[in-house]
Amino acid sequence: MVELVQLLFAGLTTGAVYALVALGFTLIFQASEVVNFAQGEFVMLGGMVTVFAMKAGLPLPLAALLAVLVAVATGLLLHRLAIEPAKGATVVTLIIVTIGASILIRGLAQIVFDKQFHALPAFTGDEPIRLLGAAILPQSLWVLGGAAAIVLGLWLFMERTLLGKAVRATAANRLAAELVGIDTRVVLALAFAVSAAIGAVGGILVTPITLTSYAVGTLLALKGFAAAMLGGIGNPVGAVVGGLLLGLLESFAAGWISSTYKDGVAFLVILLVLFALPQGLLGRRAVERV
Amino acid sequence: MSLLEARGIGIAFGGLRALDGVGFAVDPGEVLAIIGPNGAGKTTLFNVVTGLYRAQSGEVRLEGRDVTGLPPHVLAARGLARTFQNLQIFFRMSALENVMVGRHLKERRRLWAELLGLPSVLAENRASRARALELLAFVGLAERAEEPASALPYGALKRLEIARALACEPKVLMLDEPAAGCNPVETEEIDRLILAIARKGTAVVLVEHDMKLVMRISDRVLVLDQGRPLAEGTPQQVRSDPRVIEAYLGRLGLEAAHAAA
Amino acid sequence: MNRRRLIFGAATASFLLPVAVVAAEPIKIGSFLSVTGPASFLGDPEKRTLELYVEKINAAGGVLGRKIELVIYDDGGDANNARTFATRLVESDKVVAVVGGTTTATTMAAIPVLEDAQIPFISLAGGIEIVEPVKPFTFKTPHTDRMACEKIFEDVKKRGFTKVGMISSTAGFGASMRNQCLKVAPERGIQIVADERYAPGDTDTTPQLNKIKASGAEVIVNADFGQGPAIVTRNVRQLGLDLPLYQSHGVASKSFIDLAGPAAEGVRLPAAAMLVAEQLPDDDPQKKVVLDYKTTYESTQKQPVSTFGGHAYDGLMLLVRAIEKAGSTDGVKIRDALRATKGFVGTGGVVNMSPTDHMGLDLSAFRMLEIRNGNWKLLY
Amino acid sequence: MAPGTRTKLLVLGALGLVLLLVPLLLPSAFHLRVAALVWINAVAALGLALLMGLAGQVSLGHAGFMGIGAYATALGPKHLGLDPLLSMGAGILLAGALAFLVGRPILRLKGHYLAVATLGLGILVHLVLVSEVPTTGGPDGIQVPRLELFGIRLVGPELWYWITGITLLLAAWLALNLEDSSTGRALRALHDSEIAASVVGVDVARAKLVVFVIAAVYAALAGGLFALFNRFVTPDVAGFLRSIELVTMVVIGGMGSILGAVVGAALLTVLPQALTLFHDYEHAVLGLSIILFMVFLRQGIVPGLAALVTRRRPA
Repeated sequence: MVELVQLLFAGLTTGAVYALVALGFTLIFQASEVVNFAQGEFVMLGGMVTVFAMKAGLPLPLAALLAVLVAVATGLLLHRLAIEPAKGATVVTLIIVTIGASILIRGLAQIVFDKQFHALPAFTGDEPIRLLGAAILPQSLWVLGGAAAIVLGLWLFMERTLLGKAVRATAANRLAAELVGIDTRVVLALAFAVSAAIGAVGGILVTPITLTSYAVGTLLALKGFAAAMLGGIGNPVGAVVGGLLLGLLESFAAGWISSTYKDGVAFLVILLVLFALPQGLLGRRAVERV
Repeated sequence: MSLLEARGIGIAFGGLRALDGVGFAVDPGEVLAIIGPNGAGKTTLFNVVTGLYRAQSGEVRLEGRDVTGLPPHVLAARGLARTFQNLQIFFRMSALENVMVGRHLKERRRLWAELLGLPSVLAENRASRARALELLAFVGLAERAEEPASALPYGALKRLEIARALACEPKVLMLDEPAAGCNPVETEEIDRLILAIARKGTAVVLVEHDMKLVMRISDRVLVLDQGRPLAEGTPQQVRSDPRVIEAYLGRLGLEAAHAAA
Repeated sequence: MNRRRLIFGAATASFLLPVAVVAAEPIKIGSFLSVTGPASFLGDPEKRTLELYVEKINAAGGVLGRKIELVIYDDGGDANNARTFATRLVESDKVVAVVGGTTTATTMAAIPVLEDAQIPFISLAGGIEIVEPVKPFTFKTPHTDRMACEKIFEDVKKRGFTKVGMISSTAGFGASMRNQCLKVAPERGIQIVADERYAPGDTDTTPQLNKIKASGAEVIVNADFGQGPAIVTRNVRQLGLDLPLYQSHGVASKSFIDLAGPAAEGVRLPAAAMLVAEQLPDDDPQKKVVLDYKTTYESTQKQPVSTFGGHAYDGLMLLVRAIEKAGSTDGVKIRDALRATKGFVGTGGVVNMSPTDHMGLDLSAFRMLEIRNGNWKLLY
Repeated sequence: MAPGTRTKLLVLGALGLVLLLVPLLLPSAFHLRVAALVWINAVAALGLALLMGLAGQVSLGHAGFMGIGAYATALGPKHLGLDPLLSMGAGILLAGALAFLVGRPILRLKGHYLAVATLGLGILVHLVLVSEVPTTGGPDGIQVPRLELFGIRLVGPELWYWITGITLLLAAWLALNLEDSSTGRALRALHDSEIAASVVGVDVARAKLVVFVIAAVYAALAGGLFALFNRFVTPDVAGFLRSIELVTMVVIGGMGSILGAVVGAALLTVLPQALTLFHDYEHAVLGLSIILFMVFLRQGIVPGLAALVTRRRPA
């Protein structure tokens, strides 16, 4: 029982980060069908900028705000300077552009920051909380709570605001959205900005637990992508479910099956899920119209 | 025994019955038209018969053999070819290559020979090419053979699909709205093509909205309404069937009368 | 040769090329390092050290009256790149010797190229296979992973424990050390009761540690460098495991203590003397060398010193000494001089090489440290 | 467009010419090594170009097949005492068999789902290579014995330059032939419309499987060549980053263009060597270059330049 709770929280904490990255993927995918492989770099920027801003003397809240702004600016620049000029290119071409962007951002980060690992102090102390015998870090609760708040905020934005509805309309049918007067360019820019912000917040929340360095983005992009596909891309709920599930899979596979092959177990499950449900767990099943 | 026979086809999408107890039969050289208002289930029927959708009830027989639920490529091998209402063109290929793909089943595909580019493969390429050129000439696209399909106008693409389907040398050709979006000249062209195809002994099943075309070339007409068969018979019989007039032709017949006047 | 011809010759030479340059054509030393990628944690300080000390040596007049020209390539941690760069160093840059190879994999990939070209190569990686069996032109400066295992197990036994739970990264360093530890454990009377692993970049190891806890282990040994050990250390404390925790020489940099925070208290590890330079007794032969390097590095680079940079320092100094002793830049002569190294005091220990020992360090080069009050404490 | 016999000869002629010229212009062992790496990468990229460019199916795990080829070549002699060349053949068969076995279920997936499934496949292969240390040597890599043919040791960059170059030429020839065949047309057809291809009789599942197996075989061949040439392999050869690199080669060179795959492989292999000039900035410049190439030549280098030339000179 103790072990179960421990594994559960380990999986959920890791999974929450995957979920946030997957959510970032989903937003940009909805607006453009592009899988943005630079998504992990936003998480990296969130953590690294906060670390260096704090070193420069800023208090945590200000440093975090600055980090989110830097990530959003990076996201907007990525859209304006790389995605927008390649407008009309195939989806695969745009994906390669985002891969190039991720190499570029990482390349700049290693110069602007450094190549060391860095930590942030936990927001509310390091003393583990005992829950049913398991030891939970307070920061894990920050991560879970923060992720939940982001998901809720995003849901409210999508459902309750005009801009959010424009994003959803664009996702449903870009041409139709354009016909009713939605500037899909703005929607896409917005998607990049929001994705970047979500990634950065995730990076800030999780750095006290996981540490950060200029190179953490690649692996997160990979895992986040897998999580988004497991949940069914294009579905924000799917992204969250996929992310949490991937985290849990890794944790329980490490605890119960084999720590060496835990990533293998996770991907094996993803393969099996896709064989059974080719659109992911919650993806839209499209009937091909001819 | 008819060449192609569908009986009691029923299919539902999420509770919505798209087809219910529909059937038809067609013989070599015969032209069967399937008509009905939008949403009557015409294209769905095509998709079931050609293996794209799996029906929940009913059966399809080709030359007396049960072919229900067989995948499209197997049905193609048995002699069933079709075109699409919304074009399905290979846009990355030339017009000629589009038709050459239609020769797929007639080509002997031995991967090793193909990889090595053996003379037999080259000879086969030449043969497919020659046959495709003939077909393009038949549909009036000979001069545009080498153009990329993406450069052809809509009407030409409709005929390109017919040529591609004919390249399979089908026993039954199923045409889904071959004249949709075509101008009167193009429509007449397609009219001529269909009759020529039928004369060679191919059974033709077509879905069409252009009533003039239907009345002119069909041997028999099947009328669907809301997924159910409404009437079947010669163009004359259907035209004078009171149910059809009431449910369907009444409105259209009036329009036709206006157009004729 | 009569005097006139000599003058004529000199005049011609000075016409074609400035005399000074002819006389002091620089000595080219090559390097390939994992400056980026997963091992950048090691490669970065190595690069900084090489650049820093080549500059210092040149400012002091160079070697054999010639300046050193350093050619460094970043292999990104990829063995294939390392081999390509090794070829480039040999073929295009025509270096006389190579100091580099951050990881065992990059080193092993480059060895055949450098051996074929008879270019002396001093590796900065830990793997024992680099010098065992001995290859004619290949040397290394760091202690081997096996020595780290032996040192740790020695201490474990001293404390009266025998049951060890291993937790290691699947990446190069961790995997290599894990293998060595599994190998030497029986010889040292140690029983490995758990053998858990995690992937590089993993951010939570509590599932693995839970299994170790259940295995009845008396101590935990973690083999990895970079981010992993800090996470393992924090997780151990998070779970409240009161088992002694050993880290490896892979964490031998102050940043580990910063990253692991208070959880690092009481962690023990084998490491080179550098981390405890100030605590060394004054009669320790290494004290001066280690203090000098530490102050030089920290004052110029504005970051805490690590033993990894020290490996590069030792490699460069060994090479410079050998070139001076050989009085030549001929590969075979440098190699012979390297092999004859005796009593060289480096940051890693006192080096005594021989034709059968191309590393020249023994277990005494490792010190056992414990982290106390956020700092290293020299135990013995 | 299918290559006619003339285009075919043109492509092969151009490749052959480059093959002859490189050793004359850049004779050093370093340059020949880089060139040989280009040819090896090009073989793998070529297979992927058939899968992606011709059939429109993406694979983010293609390096996994390279890894199988490379490690079979390394492990056969070590553990089974097999001849390296024989082991390489076995590795190619193994990769083909694996592709055949997993191909059907995987290729039912479309687009990004296919991408993540192939990604998982590649990661599983990489994981085995990294983890099974007693067999594979783990992350520190493994030595590959020298290749001997009839008692002659095949060593030296020049020899390997020719072995890899001629292999590439053959691989390109086979690929060009395939493009211009019934199967090739079927693949290009299903790229545009699987439904239309199936109703003219193309067994879409089988056609995809065929090209997937071919692509796997090409990758394994490249991996085997790499192992023999390099005489040392690490699991990096099968890593996720290598897979991404292969895809980038295909896209940057121009999807669906045989020559494009070679140009893409050349660019991404040579660029890092050239970028050492920028020292600390090399990664930033590499990323920037990829973005610029894709923005300005969005169809890829070869088709993009071809379009520029034809626009200048209206036919």
